[in-house]
Amino acid sequence: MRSYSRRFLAVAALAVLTTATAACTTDEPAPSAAPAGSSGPAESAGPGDRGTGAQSKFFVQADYDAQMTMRRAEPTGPADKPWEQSIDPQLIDTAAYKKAAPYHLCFSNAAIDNPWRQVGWKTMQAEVALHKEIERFTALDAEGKDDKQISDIAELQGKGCDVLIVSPNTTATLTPAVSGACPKVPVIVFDRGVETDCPVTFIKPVGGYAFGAEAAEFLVDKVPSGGKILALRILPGVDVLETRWSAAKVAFDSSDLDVVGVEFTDGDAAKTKSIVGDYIQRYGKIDGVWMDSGATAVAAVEAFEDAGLPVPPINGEDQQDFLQKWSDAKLTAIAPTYPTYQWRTPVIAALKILKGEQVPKIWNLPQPAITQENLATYLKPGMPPLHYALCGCEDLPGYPEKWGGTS
Amino acid sequence: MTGIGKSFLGVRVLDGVDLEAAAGEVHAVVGENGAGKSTLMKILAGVHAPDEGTIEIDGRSVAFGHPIEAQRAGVAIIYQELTLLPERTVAENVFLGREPVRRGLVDRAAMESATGELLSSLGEESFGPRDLVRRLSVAQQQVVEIAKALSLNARIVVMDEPTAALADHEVGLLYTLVRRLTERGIAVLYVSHRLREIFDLAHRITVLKDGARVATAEASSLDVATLIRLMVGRELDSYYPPRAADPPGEVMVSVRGGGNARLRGIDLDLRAGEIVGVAGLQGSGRTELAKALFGAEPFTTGEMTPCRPRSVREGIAAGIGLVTEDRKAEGILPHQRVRDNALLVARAIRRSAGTPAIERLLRRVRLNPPRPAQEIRLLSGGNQQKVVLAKWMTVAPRVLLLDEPTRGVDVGAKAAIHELMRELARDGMAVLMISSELPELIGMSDRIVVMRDGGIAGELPSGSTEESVMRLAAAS
Amino acid sequence: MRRALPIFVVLAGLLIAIAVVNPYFLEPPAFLAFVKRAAPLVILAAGQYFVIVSGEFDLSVGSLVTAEVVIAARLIDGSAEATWPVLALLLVLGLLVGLVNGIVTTIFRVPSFITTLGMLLILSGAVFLWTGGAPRGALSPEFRELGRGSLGPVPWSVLILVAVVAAAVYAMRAGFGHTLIAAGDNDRAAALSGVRLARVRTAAFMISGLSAAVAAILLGGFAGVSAQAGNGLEFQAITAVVLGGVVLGGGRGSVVAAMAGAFTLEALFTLLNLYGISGALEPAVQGVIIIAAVALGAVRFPRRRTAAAS
Amino acid sequence: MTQQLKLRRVAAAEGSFLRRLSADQPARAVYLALALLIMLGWLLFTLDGGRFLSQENIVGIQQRSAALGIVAIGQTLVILAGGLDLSVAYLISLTTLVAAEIMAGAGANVPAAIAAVLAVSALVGLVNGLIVTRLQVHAFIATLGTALIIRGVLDARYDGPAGSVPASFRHLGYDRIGPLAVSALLWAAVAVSAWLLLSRTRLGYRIYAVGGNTEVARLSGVRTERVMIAVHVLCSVCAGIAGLLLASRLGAGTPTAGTDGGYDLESIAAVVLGGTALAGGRGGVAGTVGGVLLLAVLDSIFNQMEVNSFAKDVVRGVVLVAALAIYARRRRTA
Repeated sequence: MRSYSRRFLAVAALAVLTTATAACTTDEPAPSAAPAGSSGPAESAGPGDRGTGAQSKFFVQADYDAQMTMRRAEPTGPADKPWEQSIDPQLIDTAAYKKAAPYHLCFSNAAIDNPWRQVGWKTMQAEVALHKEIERFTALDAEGKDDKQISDIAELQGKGCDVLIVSPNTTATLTPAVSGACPKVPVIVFDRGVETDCPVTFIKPVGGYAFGAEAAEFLVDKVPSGGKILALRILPGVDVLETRWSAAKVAFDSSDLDVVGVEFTDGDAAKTKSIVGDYIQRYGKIDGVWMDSGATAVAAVEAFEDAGLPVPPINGEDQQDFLQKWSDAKLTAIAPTYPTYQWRTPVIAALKILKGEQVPKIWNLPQPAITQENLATYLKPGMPPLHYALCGCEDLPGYPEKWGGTS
Repeated sequence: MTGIGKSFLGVRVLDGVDLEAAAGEVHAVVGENGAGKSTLMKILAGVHAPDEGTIEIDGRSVAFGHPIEAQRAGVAIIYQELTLLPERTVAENVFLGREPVRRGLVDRAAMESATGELLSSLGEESFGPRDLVRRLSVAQQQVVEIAKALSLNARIVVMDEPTAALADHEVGLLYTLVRRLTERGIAVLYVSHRLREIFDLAHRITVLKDGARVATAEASSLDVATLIRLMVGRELDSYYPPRAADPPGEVMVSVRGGGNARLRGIDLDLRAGEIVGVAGLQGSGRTELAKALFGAEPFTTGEMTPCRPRSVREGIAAGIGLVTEDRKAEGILPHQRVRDNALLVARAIRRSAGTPAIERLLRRVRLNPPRPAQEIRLLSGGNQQKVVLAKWMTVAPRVLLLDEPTRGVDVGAKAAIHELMRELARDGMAVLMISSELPELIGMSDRIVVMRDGGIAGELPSGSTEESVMRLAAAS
Repeated sequence: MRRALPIFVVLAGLLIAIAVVNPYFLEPPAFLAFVKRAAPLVILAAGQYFVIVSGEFDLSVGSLVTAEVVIAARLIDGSAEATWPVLALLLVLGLLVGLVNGIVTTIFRVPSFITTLGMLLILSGAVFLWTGGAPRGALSPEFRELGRGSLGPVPWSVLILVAVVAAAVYAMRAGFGHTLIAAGDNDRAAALSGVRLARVRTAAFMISGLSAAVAAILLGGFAGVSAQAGNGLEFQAITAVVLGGVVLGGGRGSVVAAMAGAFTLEALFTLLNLYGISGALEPAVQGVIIIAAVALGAVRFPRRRTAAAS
Repeated sequence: MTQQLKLRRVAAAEGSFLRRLSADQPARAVYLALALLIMLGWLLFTLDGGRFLSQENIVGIQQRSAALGIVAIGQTLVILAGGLDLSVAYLISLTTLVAAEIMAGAGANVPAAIAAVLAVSALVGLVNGLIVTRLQVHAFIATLGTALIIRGVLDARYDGPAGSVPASFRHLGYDRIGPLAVSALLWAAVAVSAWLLLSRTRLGYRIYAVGGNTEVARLSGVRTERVMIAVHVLCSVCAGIAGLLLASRLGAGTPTAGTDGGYDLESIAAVVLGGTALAGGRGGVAGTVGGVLLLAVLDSIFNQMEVNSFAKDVVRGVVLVAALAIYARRRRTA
């Protein structure tokens, strides 16, 4: 037995040596170029760190300012198709990528593990189905794992894709993988960004600061001065959510509202309801609720209902259950959005690139808010509770059944 | 060992015990269960640390914090229960904790050849150092256990009931072995309940009672009766209770041509009021017979009246109860109270017995003291066995199968169990008793069924000699 | 009972600590709100207790809770008439999942840790496969009433909890409970005494499944449809049971103590929240307390090797 | 009877190398299943117009399985000794951060970072081991507790990806030598070391003994507590190595690297899939390697077929339970 194992070890060592001399190659991406459009982190948190605590280290003043401008800007493009619109586009030439149909599109998806991504993913598939010139569409789901997405992107490069669409799971960690893919295939990034400008285009709505500011400004406007505000966040440390809160913090700090608490809900409806219940008990009355995402907004509303209190001004998101509640209970509310129609845009962008048409280097999509005035146009009866109204999917084949609704 | 004292959970188990053993001597340690024999041996082996007292080897004082330290000081111990790993090979078990290494790696070859030598020195040829222990019989495993103790080259070998799992003819082999050890100048400390072995082997005998030493004497200066009096503290007038005068009654269970994977052609009748003894070597099918009658490992062929149970529950429904051989693994629920242990069968078949009934029952099985709220693991082996008997009496079986009912049970409890068996038979129960202890079989049984190779080799009337039983059991 | 005592002392201590910070806490409305909030976890802990005391694990309860809520929403779809039949269906489904867990564990001899881990994966996958990735439909107000509403001043969930406590205590006092503990303490001895191991253990899994269904009804009622209603509940339930002094591996511990463990865990969360140790350090404090509680239990009751000297 | 025994002994001697390698039968079963799955994969890829044996796919399988593989080796050691480690996922997150922050983008800091990761993980393992042995807390609860404590530290200290890994260290995660990924070679090195440990060292023998029966091991003179502490330290160190590998892949440390990967339960699943008994004392690393590869090939097929993640979970659950049911059956009939 010992001679056996010795021989085995010798053979193994030999094998390693021969392969070592064969070829040393790396699949590691080339060093990335300079990070795209962001300056250093903010120096200080601004005046008055009251109940809101210190400013997030994710807060970047220049980005904040840019988004505040974009919020008010008029987008270019067809008004009835916001997913084709863009704000302040810096068009770039794509003739180098021009290619004859049919096309093979590839997509590395971060995950489909929440309703927002589900709605978006269905919308993207329906968009792909619209275009005859797309012969193949290969999509890999990284299941929320950075490491798997890195492997997925590498694997897709071996599948003969004409365009690679990436929705990164994490900005920083996917950057090397994306920059590695850039030289081999035109890359489109959407939703979260990467720290390189090598992709042909980066598609995103205006952004988190706009979302957070929209809701906070609404509360500043509606809640009487000195009113008690409860801020509910899902969890710390997620860049897109941190920007929402940091913009809201700026708004609250410069107002005379009293932020009595900032709590994390884990996106859990039961926990949200309990937290709101605790605050009602402790303060007797809460005058406004700010939320960094709409997933648990209905639970927060119900906490007031169950306590027998009127629901104060509150923000949610464009989720069906919140819009329904808003309409039924006649809330004073606003729903900033992070539109799911952005999932249509990468496919459209991919075709433009392959046809040699110009696309914006950074494709800023408009990010409308649902207000009392336009609530009726966005509330679509028959859609499931966690559907997102700004899917831009109403004109797509298979609506509403494919999105779980009934006509 | 001088002035050894030890308490568990506030209970004084050993109190100022002295013990000495000379080179080349077999020194027997006897006493009832709970007398502290095993604890004393475990202190010597480094399993427990003594609360007080000293241990000296060759005049040097030692203190063991862990079994490995005792091993290094030359103390080896063969435990009452097998301490082998079934998933590992014989060699790996023998050298467990002391594997030979060469250049940092375990030297398998050295280990296996040393084990092979040990086995052949023990005259063992039926298996080798590379066989998995899981595939060996109990007797073969006992040999591995002994090989393991020998491999230590110990100067003191402790044997804690080494024959508990051995059949009588295998005990003979052990005797040879013990004598070989003493010839090499090794001191043997021999713990056993079997008084015959003690008189066969021991040069000196130390008697423990209730954690204290009662006496140490030359074996030749003692006889059985004196020894029992020292252990129990009273004279046991007769070793076995008298047989019933009445002839056996109706047939309670009858098997014709019963067989399964381990048994063949079993013809057997059990009658009300009789105690049937079952003799046979280890592996002859004694335990399998009991389990088949009970339905735990059912007969697959043959007739059985009133019915052939296919499961434990059918066996219980047919009025059959089984007290298993391995009390710890198959008999008790260690962390449950005495009361819940006693009620287990009744509850399992949804027959409830009230509290007064349980207390009466515990008194009837002579549980002493009858404390139903105590966790059973805190009781002595004898008292545990009495609770197991009570467990079956709650459902009043017609037939009670007892597999080694007095193994690991002290002399006093043993007598109590024997009395109880007689009493049950007198009340009309059919009792079947498996035992490796021939005097017990002969003393208790109305007739003795001898098993061999999964079949019944023959039947002997009461009053047969040990020789006639052995002849039937060992004939080939 | 002497095993169970420490957890009640800890629970009382925590409740007093909460009351010191928030004097209203011990007044009926606030205390009932606390009990109402704790009810789902307490019910899950009770179900998990049956499985653990029989010597097994049930890791599938968290995803079963999620699955039940999602299924309820899709089947009820806001309709009042569908509510009661679907409620019945949910209970049956809980029992059924327990039955499968039990059969795979007892008949096919797969370790329950793995059986229920597989069930966790299967349930969470299958239910979203069925609904197309995200919950659809809606719960009816009638369904929500059980988790949200109350009978006079007493929430329905508190009443349901009381019923569950009573049923659990009864089951453990009855012959079933004793045979279950016997199976956990020494399964061979139990089998040879006529205990049908496969049957009692499967029953324990079914009770756990049923308790998950009840917890799902309360959670869904309390907070509405969510794709993550049951996230992490399996570990919380096991933690609660162990906190109550129940020994992993089976055979020891009481169901009342297990439920007290769940209350303790919930009181701990509330206290940490009140003292502002929310978010970041909460898990760390929780971890330390769990280890400490179990360690203290182990020290108080030494392992079996020091017992029964012969 | 004797004749049979002798025959078996001869057979055992001849098959001894394989027997040592696999330690028992389920390992063979998992490789058989792996071979069948590879054939199935090849067939499905071909029907789907892809190439199963393409460079990308083979390297992809290695890259996807290396980190899990390394953790699973550590988990094997703990499970063989009769324990369990639920803290590996959070520990991996922690070690990616420790690595990336100490490296801070500079190649010169790599040795210090590696040393720090190994020290941190060994410390966590030591704490796990001490809680299990000294405080006598069941490994399930002990490691769940330390997992929560590490999570608290992560939540309190980190808001997202931090630190940066220098280009030189990224070779570990991205380079390949011909068709072999460096990460897979690292995994192989860990696996071979663990195999040597288990089959050729005293500690290895004692791991099996403690997992087989702690009391027997103790009575035989094994210091069981030291063995238990050693396996926990080794398991945590494996998690630390996996953390280094992930840091190299991700280019930074992230507080979610371990939990997103589900390394705690998935590593346990891979170990039992490889035929190691959850109760300890039986099995080995060869089976675990097979189990991890099985999961990776399954993933690769899922990718090619674009199976959605919910269906994947269902299939994984069924495979896991079915495999264990088959092992249990084989063991009973054997």
